[in-house]
Amino acid sequence: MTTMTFGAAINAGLRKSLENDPKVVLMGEDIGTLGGVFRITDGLQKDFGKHRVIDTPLAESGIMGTAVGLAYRGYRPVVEIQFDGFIYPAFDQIVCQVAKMHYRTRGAVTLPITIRVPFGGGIGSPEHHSESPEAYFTHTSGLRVVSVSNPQDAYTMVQQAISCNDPVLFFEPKRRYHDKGEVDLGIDPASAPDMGSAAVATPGTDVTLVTYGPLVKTARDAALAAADDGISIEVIDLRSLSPVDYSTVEASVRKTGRLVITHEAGQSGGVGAEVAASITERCFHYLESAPVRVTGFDIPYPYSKLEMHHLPDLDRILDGVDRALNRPNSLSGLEG
Amino acid sequence: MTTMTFGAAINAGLRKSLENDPKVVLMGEDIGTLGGVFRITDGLQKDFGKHRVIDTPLAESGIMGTAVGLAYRGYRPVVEIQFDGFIYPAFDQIVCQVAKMHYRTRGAVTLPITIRVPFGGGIGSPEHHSESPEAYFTHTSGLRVVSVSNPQDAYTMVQQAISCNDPVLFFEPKRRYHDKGEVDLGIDPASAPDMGSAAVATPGTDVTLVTYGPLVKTARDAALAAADDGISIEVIDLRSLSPVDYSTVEASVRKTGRLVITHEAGQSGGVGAEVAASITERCFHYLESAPVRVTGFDIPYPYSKLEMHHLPDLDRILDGVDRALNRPNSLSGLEG
Amino acid sequence: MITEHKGARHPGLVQLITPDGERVSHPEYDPWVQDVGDDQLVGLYTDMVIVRRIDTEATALQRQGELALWPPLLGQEAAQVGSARVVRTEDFIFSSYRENGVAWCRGVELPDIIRMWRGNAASGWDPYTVNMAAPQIIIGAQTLHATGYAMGIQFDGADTAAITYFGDGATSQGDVNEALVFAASFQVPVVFFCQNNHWAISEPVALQAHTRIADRAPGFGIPSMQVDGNDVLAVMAATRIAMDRARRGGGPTFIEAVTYRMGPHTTADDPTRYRDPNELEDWAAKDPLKRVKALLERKGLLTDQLLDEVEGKANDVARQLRKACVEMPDPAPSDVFRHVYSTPNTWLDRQEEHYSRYLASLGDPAAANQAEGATR
Amino acid sequence: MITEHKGARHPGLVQLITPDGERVSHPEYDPWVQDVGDDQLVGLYTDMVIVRRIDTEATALQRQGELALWPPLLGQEAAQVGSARVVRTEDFIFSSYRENGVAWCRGVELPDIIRMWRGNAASGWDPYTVNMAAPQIIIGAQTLHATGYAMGIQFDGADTAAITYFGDGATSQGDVNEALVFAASFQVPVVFFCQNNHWAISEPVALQAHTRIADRAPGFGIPSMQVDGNDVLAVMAATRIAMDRARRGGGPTFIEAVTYRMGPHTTADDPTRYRDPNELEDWAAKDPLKRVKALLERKGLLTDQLLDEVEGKANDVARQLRKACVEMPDPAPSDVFRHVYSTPNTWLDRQEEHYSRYLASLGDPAAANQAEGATR
Ligand SMILES: Cc1ncc(C[n+]2csc(CCOP(=O)(O)OP(=O)(O)O)c2C)c(N)n1
Ligand SMILES: Cc1ncc(C[n+]2csc(CCOP(=O)(O)OP(=O)(O)O)c2C)c(N)n1
Ligand SMILES: [Mg+2]
Ligand SMILES: [Mg+2]
Repeated sequence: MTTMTFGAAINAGLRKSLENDPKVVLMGEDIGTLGGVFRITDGLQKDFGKHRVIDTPLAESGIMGTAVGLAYRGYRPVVEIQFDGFIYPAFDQIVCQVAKMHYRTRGAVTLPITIRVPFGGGIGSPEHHSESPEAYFTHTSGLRVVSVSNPQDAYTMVQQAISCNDPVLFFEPKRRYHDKGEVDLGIDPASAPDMGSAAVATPGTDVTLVTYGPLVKTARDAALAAADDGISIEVIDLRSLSPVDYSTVEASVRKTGRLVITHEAGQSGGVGAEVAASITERCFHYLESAPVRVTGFDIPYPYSKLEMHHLPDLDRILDGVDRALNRPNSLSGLEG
Repeated sequence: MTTMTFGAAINAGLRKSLENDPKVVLMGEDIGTLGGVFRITDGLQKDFGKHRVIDTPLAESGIMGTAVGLAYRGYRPVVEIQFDGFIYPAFDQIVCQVAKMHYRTRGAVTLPITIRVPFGGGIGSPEHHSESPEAYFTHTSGLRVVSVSNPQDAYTMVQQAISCNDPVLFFEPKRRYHDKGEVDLGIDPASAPDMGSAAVATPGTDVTLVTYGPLVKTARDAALAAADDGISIEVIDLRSLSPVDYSTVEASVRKTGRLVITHEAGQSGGVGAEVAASITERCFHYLESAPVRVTGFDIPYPYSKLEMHHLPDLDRILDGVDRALNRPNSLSGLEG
Repeated sequence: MITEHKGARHPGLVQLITPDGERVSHPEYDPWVQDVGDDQLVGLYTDMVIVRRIDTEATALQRQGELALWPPLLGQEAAQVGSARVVRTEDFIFSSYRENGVAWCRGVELPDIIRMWRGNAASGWDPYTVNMAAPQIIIGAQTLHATGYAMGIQFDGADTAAITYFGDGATSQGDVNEALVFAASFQVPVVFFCQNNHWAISEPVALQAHTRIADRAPGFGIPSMQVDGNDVLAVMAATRIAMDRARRGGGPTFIEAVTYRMGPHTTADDPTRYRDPNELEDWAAKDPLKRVKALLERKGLLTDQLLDEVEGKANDVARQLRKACVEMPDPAPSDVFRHVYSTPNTWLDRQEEHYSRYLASLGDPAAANQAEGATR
Repeated sequence: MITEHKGARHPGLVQLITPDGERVSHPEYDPWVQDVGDDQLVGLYTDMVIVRRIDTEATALQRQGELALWPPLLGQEAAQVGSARVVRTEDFIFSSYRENGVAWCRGVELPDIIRMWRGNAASGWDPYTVNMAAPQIIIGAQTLHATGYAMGIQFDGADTAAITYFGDGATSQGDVNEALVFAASFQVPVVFFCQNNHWAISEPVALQAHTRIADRAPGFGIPSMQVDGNDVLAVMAATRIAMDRARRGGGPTFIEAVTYRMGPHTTADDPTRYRDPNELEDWAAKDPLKRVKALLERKGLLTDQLLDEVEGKANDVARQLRKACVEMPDPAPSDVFRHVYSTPNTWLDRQEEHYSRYLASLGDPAAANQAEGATR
């Protein structure tokens, strides 16, 4: 076990992938000499060369489209989107090409492309630097979508994503890049839990709290705090957002009968809507209260002086937990 | 009352808007001389000139971005996206500019842009011509999203959308363009039911069937068929997908206790997920069974020889209704 | 007066065969086609006749309800055959939807040419068996794929090249311009082959480009050529020059092949709504097939025997095409779930299971079997 | 040898003041600045000093935690002041995030210049009060807005123009190229002003453009100029030529102002990781401020009094800026819900109501009041 930051763990995972497979190439803006604006690719161009770690022109559709071409030729491109808000110029290439090529060609062409996206808020940035666009991609068939919440998963899952033959959106919670954790660098990604599986991050019995990415830490803190009040929260880290590992979530909800989902993205049509709808479908008779969503508001991501109001925090999550438990909460007395 | 096709009704609505407001301009590919590939803008360039009905270069981001500029200058652009699958190159301009400009400028700049999208399947077209991308936009704050299901609404709501100061995604069910209906051309859009409101398309008491756009007709047919079996379906035409008029849906579900949602888009993260989650939140204690979703599969839209398997039809909808009513259905005996 | 850089000088359209079939010499382009002897000329002619025959047959099949749609290439035979015939087997092609003539030259099987147009698949062939990607419907997207593929060629140190086909309308798309940026920056072996057929559905080329399309690329640092796209030899020469430069590490080249879409955009289109019939007449006089036929005639090669032979071949192909079309088996319902992912997917597996139960509940025996069997 | 169209000839960089401050004559550009007398020269110098002072102060404020971020324009003062000073009040500007010098010339209030960088708003000013759009962070997007706005000018028959600022990196984006297509096709009154400051964060301009950036536009049929962007007079002349052409119905023009980003990309950047210090030194010798100062000196205008006066003005501006910054009131929590829509929205109203109840439940009295009052 090595103690390392989240960012360093991804760097180590990328390095492993570059070492293990000569077909792995990294592409993106400023990822070479600079090592990326978050330094996630620090040192990799120096060690692997300009053909393995490619500084590209400033054009996201261009990056994604050439990644498709490279994959057509047998490469495994790992694309870095500099910030979440800059993925949209590449949306057409992702939705119409990356997601559909395998279906289009009846399996003849695989596009093992990994798209790394530093996402989410909490770092005091201006517009377009704090978005949570994951639901656009979970609604896009042909893509797999994962999000990591801790250094160990970051290290392991980035390697699993790169070796997956399907395209993977890999969402990295940028505000956790400096968080430290224990990482087993010797782990074999092939024998580690699959990136498609959810994990019980904190076991509990009274209420199921589902989340992913940056809020896993917040949710676990909430569980700790709730324990003081005698409430036992089971925190589930989804890890995979498409497909969601419903068997793990179902098992928990059948036990607790209560479900809270929290994410930074806006509520309408977010991942929480899908989880709430699917779990209601699958566990209707086990549910003792309506699934509760504690999410960002349905607003453009706000300027930084207001972001703490937008982002679910420990207190808002616990308020949602109270709602699920029919305990006094901020909406007590409101009908519906 | 005049009998006219769906397409002719939109044409008439556009004509009215062009007549009433000199700032209204239509933009798109092939909308001028040709009158659009669906002939929705037929004759308008001839009558209003090349500065009011603009054939643009073949570049969707360019169309959307210049529409933003025109709106900045006080115009009301009405953009035609030729087919649903071609909206993605404009996604960045829609999500980052059209949706956010009002928020960005604290209300100083309004962008009254209407984006017309012929959407959905059922016309035997090749790839990219039959998509249902509405959920991408209902998950995007700052946009309003509507979908029309009949010629009268098409005529009225297109005018309401154009006069709305917020940007509106206007989804037109292309496979219904040739359907005929009665249209009151003398109606004043300002006094007609607001495009934000849902409509009870068929009243009923046993189960609420929520849909929009192309499937409203199918849902109403299903209600007719179910009536023969003594089942009373209340069909709700959402009309507005963002925001959803939940008061109308809630009132119905409180009465019926059962909810089925149907749309062509894939299930995961579709509009149905949001409606199911929100109605469960608001009506948990009224629900006698889990909300049921009858939707397209989570696949790229299939080639035309298979599209009838992908698209919900009358029988699949009735099977879903049976599920909601706990009557024998295709999933009977399956747990969960 | 302010002297400014207002546009590029250009040597003008390259032509090696006049509309009347006269072989005109061009010192710079001639060497690239000097190996094209009588046999090859006859071969090109044969290809062009067959390609036009495929087009006619497919159009008829569409009219008869056997194809859902068809994008005719009438008028563009020289541009497609001339270029495709000099692309080597190891090179890779990224085309749009109209390059059925290219597909023919590439050796794509007849049923595969029409598979997607019948609605039986989203694309027709396995790209790796013919080194030609699945046709692209999103305008311009494939130019980036070709550029990325060429980056791969460069990394591999291979002496092959990629070539991408797109239309005049496509030049307005951001993707095409980004492809030029990437290709120029990385100096990769890719050839941009633009068929300027004067129309993007109903929009004339003047709406897309304020100057010659061939002028675009030099502004990105990419050399370009403008050739008569109805002249099969000029197209061959230009394509060879470009492919040769690419293979030798000389970087990208842009070719504008000036041609004309003599038919509708697709079988769903009605060009009488927007096109001056005189314009069509002018271009009919420059028909690429007529032209090579006239050349053969001047050379004394256009015997009755040849005409019969070629017609016979074309008719055979048409017959095979029709047969392949009407006999093509329908896909199975469960195909709707195939190939979305290459790895198992729990969401989709569940939907497939539910759907096969649903079909079974309708009393479909095939589906009933499926519902009981494995789901993948 | 094949004669091909390999790239455009160009007259080279336009310069009216040498790095040593010598005024060199240029028969074609001189007339456009012949009205610039001593007073105006002093005015330009003053603007440039102030703009640099704003930049320094804002950088300091960021270091002190008063601003979240700041994008320095150090080195680009001539490009920004020279161009902005000849844009008329009725013209409209669409810029990126680095044009704080342009904003200053436009009369944007000091607090409004820093509002968004402090995190107090998503943008600083009401675009219509200064005819300058909200700064654009999405690279290149604003070039299309300017083009669309110019379409509107054309429809209105007005004799004004739009101008858009963007960087060298931005030229790689599809949007910028599509803007060139639209501007050329419709021949609208828009000026593309590219500040080639040699860097896009850590990427040198050579990665974005294989040839001169000024060569790009002619390929789209748009005339272009390349000017020394550190020469305030050359920039003025070129911008006047372009704006004048636009206003007179002559269509779009592209200007490449060759300059250099002497600071980091933003205060969050560390250029020592990627930039050769010698390069910075070379450019320091061509500093735009030094240059105009040297010109003033040669003209005998650079008196101690002037220096004091200008320094005094700049210090005043800096003081005001600092005061405006530290005293800027924080937004109210409920502002998070404002201006998403201009019409009432049931979803959002509900979220606002719930959130104010939530805040009230935490015991926040302001919020409690709000929870009881109206929601909008
Ligand atoms: C992104 C996108 N937008 C719009 C369309 C609809 N469309 C299909 S073909 C076409 C015209 C293409 O013209 P051009 O590039 O000249 O090719 P041609 O059809 O002439 O071969 C258009 C607008 C599309 N397929 N993709
Ligand atoms: C679409 C998009 N992609 C990436 C970024 C991140 N980014 C911000 S500034 C910048 C470099 C811009 O370079 P240039 O256009 O030369 O302008 P400069 O910063 O030099 O003024 C990048 C990559 C962005 N803001 N928008
Ligand atoms: Mg064309
Ligand atoms: Mg720059």
